[in-house]
Amino acid sequence: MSVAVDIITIVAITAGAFFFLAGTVGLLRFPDTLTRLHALTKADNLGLGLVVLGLVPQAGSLRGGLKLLCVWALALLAGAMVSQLIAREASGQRGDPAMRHDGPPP
Amino acid sequence: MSNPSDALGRLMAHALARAVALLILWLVLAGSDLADLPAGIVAVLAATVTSLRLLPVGPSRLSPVLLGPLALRFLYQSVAAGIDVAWRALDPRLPLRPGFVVYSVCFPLGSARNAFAALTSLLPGTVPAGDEGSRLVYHCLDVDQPVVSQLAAEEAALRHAIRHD
Amino acid sequence: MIEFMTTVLGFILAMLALGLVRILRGPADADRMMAAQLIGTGGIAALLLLGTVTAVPATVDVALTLALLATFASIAFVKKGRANAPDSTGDA
Amino acid sequence: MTVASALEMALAAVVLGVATWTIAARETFAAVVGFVTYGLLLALIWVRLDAVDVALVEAAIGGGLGGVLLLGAAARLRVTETPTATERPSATVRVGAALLSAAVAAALATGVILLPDPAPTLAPAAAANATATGLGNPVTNVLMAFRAMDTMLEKVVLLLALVGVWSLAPDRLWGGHPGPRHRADPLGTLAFLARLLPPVGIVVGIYVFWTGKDHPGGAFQGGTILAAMWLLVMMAGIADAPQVSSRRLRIVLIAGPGIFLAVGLAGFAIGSAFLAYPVAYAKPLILGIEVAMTLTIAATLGLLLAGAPERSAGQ
Repeated sequence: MSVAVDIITIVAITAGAFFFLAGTVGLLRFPDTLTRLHALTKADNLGLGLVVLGLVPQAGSLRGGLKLLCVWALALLAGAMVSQLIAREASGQRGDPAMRHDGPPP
Repeated sequence: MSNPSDALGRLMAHALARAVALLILWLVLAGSDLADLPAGIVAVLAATVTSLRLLPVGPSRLSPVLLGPLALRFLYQSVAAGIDVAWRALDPRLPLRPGFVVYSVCFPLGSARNAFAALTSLLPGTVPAGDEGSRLVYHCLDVDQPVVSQLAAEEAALRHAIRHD
Repeated sequence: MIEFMTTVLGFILAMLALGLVRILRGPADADRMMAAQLIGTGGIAALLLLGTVTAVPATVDVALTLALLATFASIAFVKKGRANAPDSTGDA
Repeated sequence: MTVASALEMALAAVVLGVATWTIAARETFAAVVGFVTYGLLLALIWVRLDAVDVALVEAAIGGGLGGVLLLGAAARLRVTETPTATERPSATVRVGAALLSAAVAAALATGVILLPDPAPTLAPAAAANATATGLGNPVTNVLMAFRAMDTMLEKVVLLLALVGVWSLAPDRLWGGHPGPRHRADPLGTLAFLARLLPPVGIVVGIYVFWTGKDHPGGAFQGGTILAAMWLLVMMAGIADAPQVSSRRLRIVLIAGPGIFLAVGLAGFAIGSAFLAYPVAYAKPLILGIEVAMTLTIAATLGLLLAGAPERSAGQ
């Protein structure tokens, strides 16, 4: 039982570390501010989620595990809001019309 | 809805639902020791009153029954988003076609639309980057993706979970 | 398990350090602002791992505080951008 | 070399790197971002040093309110920054500054080297009397019982700082609303966050205060979180900062140090000296003081960040 739990922890935390790696590589390689924002928020949020998932079985109690999930939920909310605020600031609400692709009316 | 006692009943129901959610948060943080409960009650009361003042009870709300599937859906999407950005970052050819996509959203300005924007910021390759009247401007990592149809599907899912009293 | 978590913790810190180099170089202010976001998310992961490794459960409270307040620097940044504009009623 | 010590060195290297970058950055805004990052990383170091109470303060102030304050200052300085960047101080000034910095660094280094080994400490005495107050967190014991005078005076200092900020207001605006009236789209992203987050923040803030009696946490950390939530609502334009002449506000501002002082004076009558708690009532008295201090700290920090009065009533 405890071995199976440890394997879950190791797999999840390793996967989390991989997404932190991907986020940083994206940050270094992506060409402009807005694309870098994608790399940062999407990859790192998933990385944090997987690290939390790996730590939950090690928390020792149901409450400890739920507390970890609370931290992740708050971080996810913060990420969703901050990425929008920074994106709106960086794009200056303009956007190049030539690059726009209008959707059909609903 | 015109009946004042109905309105009061709805207010009480909303207040109770928020208080229960905040109480659960307190119990997760502080534990269920009886000695801690007085502080917890003060905290939950203060937070509930603040919540009702900041976000007054509106005519619509998220259905608690459908909240679970909705949360699972967006959890799945945020995993897909992480994988999507990871392979784009690690691929030597750097497959990006960044650009803006304008999406006409049906939700009126307000909480529902903000929730939609927040949830779609977790989708693979999109982040809301501005408003144009009734339309949201999305910045996309790859404009060749079927972004608009994907957003429409998410909008339908969120609409499905909103109940009008 | 402790050794494993310590190694991952070091790896995540290395990733944060690398990411910081990119962000602190800019060029745009928004690029720099992402440093707070990077340290927010990565720092929370590092704190949670560190708390487990050193067996200090109260570390979760530090991570919780960080998650709650991680938005503030970015909010101040966005507000600042608007405060200089003649019409500050924009969406911010 | 073990994995753990390699990790500590890596952490120290990253923090030193960010610190150097912050000092070297020529642009105020870039330096502020560096400093915020530095503060967040420092929280990790405090946890590693087993000082979780300090880590909580660092996370709340360094990651939260400090960043808001410094970014605001950087935004104001930006107008004057371009002209100052082109100015070049004279050689005398530069050499003088270098000598002064080197002298301060040398004095600090000498002080550290001259410290007796082992350092003089009251930690064993504090630990031996840890059960006297009925509180489980040794840091709270030291702050509220063994060094209560310092803690009380710290709150008075905060209050004095606020009076200092207020005194920057022009005479005709004295008593008005602090700072600019923030405006934001009431249906926008920031307003949405400012409607969702504060209830959660209030529960977390009160929890951090309450848990401080037995675990890391306390009035300052909890009060900072509450102040941040108040500030968020103000920055989103949902609520205005109150007039500084408001009586209710002023009562909250003096509640913490006032009750602290009252309990301290009562020590002459019911205890053995100023600020000596009767042992039987130590815990409820300390908790009562801490409740008042949490509110005072939240109000003081929120108003410190809101700034000097800039608008008269109704503006």
